[in-house]
Amino acid sequence: MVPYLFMGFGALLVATALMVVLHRNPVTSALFLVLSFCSLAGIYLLLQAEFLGFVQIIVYAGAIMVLFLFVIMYLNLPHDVEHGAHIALRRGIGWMVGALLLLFSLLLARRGWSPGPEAALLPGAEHGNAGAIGRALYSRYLFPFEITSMLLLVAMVGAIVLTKTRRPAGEERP
Amino acid sequence: MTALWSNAIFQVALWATVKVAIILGVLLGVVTYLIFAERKICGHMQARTGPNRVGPLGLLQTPLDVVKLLFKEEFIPAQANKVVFHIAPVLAVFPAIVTFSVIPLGPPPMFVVTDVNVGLLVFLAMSSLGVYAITLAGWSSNNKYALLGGLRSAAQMISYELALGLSTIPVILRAGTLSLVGIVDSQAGTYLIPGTKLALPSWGILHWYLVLPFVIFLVCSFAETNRAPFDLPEAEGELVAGFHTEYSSMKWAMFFLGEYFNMIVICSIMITLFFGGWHGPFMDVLGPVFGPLLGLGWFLLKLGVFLFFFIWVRWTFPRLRYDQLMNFGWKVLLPAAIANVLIAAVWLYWRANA
Amino acid sequence: MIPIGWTLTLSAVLFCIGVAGVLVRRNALVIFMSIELMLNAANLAFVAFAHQMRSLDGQIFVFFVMTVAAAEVAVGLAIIVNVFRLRETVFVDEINLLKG
Amino acid sequence: MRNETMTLNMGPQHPSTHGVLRVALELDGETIVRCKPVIGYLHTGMEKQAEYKTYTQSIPQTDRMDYISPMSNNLAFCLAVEKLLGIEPPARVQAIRVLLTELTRISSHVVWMGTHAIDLGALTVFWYTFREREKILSIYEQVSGARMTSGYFRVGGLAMDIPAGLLDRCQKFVDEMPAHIDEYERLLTRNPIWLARTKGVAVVSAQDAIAWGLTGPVLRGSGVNWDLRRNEPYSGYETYDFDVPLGSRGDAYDRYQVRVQEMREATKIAGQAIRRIRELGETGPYRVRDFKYVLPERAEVKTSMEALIHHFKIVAHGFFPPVGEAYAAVEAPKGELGFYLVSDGTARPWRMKVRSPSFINLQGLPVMTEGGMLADVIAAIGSIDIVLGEVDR
Repeated sequence: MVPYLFMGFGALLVATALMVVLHRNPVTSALFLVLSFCSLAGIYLLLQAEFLGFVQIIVYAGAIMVLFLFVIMYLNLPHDVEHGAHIALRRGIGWMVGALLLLFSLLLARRGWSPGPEAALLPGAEHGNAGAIGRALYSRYLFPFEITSMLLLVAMVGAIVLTKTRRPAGEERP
Repeated sequence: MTALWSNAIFQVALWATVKVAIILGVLLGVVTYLIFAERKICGHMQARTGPNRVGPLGLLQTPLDVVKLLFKEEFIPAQANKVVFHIAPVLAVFPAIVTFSVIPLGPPPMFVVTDVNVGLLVFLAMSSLGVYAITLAGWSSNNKYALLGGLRSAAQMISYELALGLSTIPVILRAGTLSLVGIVDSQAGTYLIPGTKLALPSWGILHWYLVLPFVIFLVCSFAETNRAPFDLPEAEGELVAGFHTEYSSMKWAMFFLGEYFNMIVICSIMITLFFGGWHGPFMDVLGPVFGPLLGLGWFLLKLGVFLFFFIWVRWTFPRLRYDQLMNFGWKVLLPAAIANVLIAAVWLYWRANA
Repeated sequence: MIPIGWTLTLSAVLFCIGVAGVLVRRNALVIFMSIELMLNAANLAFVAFAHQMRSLDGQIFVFFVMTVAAAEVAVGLAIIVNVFRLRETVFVDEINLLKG
Repeated sequence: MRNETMTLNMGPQHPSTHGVLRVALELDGETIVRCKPVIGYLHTGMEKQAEYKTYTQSIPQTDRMDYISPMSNNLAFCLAVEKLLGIEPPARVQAIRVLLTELTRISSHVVWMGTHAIDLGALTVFWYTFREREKILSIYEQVSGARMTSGYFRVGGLAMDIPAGLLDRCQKFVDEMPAHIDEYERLLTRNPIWLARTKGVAVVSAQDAIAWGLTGPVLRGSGVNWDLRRNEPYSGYETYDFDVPLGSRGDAYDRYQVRVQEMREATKIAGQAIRRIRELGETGPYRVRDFKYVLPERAEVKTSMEALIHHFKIVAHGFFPPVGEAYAAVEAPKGELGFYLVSDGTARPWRMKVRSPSFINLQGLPVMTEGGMLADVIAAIGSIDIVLGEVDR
């Protein structure tokens, strides 16, 4: 059952990821990206990472991609119009680089991997791994965790400063 | 053949399918009559009677409205993005229905489709997907009113989701689990008010540090379901019909259905988190068969009360303005929710160690 | 049980699609989305290894990557919006001057 | 920098423009940069048509201008013609006119209140206010036979005497109305969302209001103490006891308050008018006895040869006012409603010009909305209280 589901999600993931790159309308690209994130969440579920699976949907599909869509709609972008020799050349090079990279990584993947130290179960699997992740985050990874909160704060301030339209002094938003 | 029947996975899948089918069927019926109830209640609030012509007491009004909508002509704007235009109404209904799979409608295992150990996250994930329906509907219609409605809703739902998510954290802290079944279990039984002999049901709302989260959750749930006083995405006074201006026939009805599905879902979650879910008195008296049924009954009763409250509010309040709505969400609800998380965490820690 | 080779292969394919997207597309927003694809490919590998090693550390890394991605998207989109206001385009070929 | 404004056409088909008003808006996000009302979608040419009708024939036309308050329109027109003719109707007629126009004021204000509340999302007020409007429409029906387009006033008096039992009915309404106004106020006046939506919204200063010629509750909401009923009394208003409610900040909420208080004052005036009519007789003279301009009564036509001739002449040709011009204005529910008539001595006016309050008040819309939010346009249009029939005439 699980391998079939994995194959299904994997095929969906690859297909939608390809559509993200291939489709000319940025809104459609973004929608396919949402779909691919959702199938990725499915794969996380199969890999016993329920917490990450749903956080993936909440963060990526619920927040990041909505932001993307918001920006695309706000800018009201036209379709990509792609023509001209140098674009064709670059596109060819792009696909070739991608294909070479794929070949290389597949060769690496064929080498077979040692399974690593065996444990019967993922820690905390019986109660769901949210608790286990939380404990790890607040103990071993506390410092990085706090750093990311700083990062988010900086990003938030940065985004606001960047997009704030300058108004003449003294004029306030009604 | 017998091997298939005794296969554990197959049995789980079979039962899940049966439950899903029952819930879907019941839900559609409930929504139909929820619309009827809304029209009746608002009628009586407005010094009139509401639908009373079709069928006895007007009971056939909404089913026949559905039939009418099915047969109405569908209009698709020429410049619309056809594919997205078709997908958006589906997205309006789908997340709400998915959420139902994790809500404990009665005592498990009978009345729960599946007990996911991150059930609350499922709800949050699905409610965050709900934004797409409205945003995409607004964008794909190629209509300025619809676009404004879509953009408004994207901003509104993202903003209020933060406070919504934060307001559930004290509940999680108290229950110690993300599973909705677990959260309901943590509200079983009664507790004595310290210093008195008065016993109260151990419902979330009856703990002082969960009152503010409940209020925040309630306010945010109005925003999440896009109902008055937060119905800005479809504010008919300003944006004609907002994001569904260009929709007609059954596609329009899907948005309508979605709104009511969402209303039922969010009320169910509210009951689950703060009002003890299916817990209620007299359940242990009735024995193993009728007890759980009574639990379902309690759940439905609470649901009815909340749905009535939603309808009541809608027909009473004016609509907020967009900037006021955003200010309220970011400058009032969000800080209050954060402060409350801290207070609840400190209190629970202190009580656990005291 | 899913063999780790499958997951890693999937991750590699996803990453390469992302790379190709960055190289092929001219729309800065789509390039951004392709970068997200690559990040997610890395995430998938992390989760796969966490599953294989029976350890949560990989999942925690994914958590951090998501945070970084969120921060990156917020700032990145703000920059794109600013560039668009200035140049009325988001095509990277046309944004090749340092001068605004 | 790129010009990031977006043009939004609000109307002419839009639920909140109270008819077929079109507002061309230039938006920066949701902030209004420029607001331009575009009118003319309901143009009926009433002013021009009046040149081809006898004076009496124009009365039904005036009903259709501000169709929410027909009696006030009739009164303004009749006053203008009476001024032209130099006649004044008897005191009893004036009291009846005052009673009916004050009821009209209430009717207009309840319609305004219901629709304004609907625009701002409070859907229920509408049903309560229309309950009372219904009662007033029934009173119209009782006096004139029509509910909306009453056409009850005539030059020199009324079309017919008030029917028996009308005064009791009006008295009952006047007695009940204050409680109903309390009921509306309970839904809105202290509602925080209503305050947020109307306080400080669509502000127009007293100077601006005067400069743009705004009248009625819009002017008084800005704190300018001007009411034609008191400043230039007509129909004996100087003998009634009433207050003129005033606002101070000139925002939508002040205009709301002014109208609510005006409803209470109108109820008061209507009560006084009923008492006065009772004193002057529940039946009695309802027209000027001047057969040159006003139809004689039916009974007289059947007994007096002279009356029959006058009746025939007025019905066949209309009456012939002296050469000259006259302007008469009333304080209609929406503001100063004036009729300017020029007579060349024939049975038809040479020119008729209407100074309609909705049209003039609509000019204030850009002042009120520019710099505000999109949603404030709705609040502004609602708080001006326009009727497109009157804007376009």
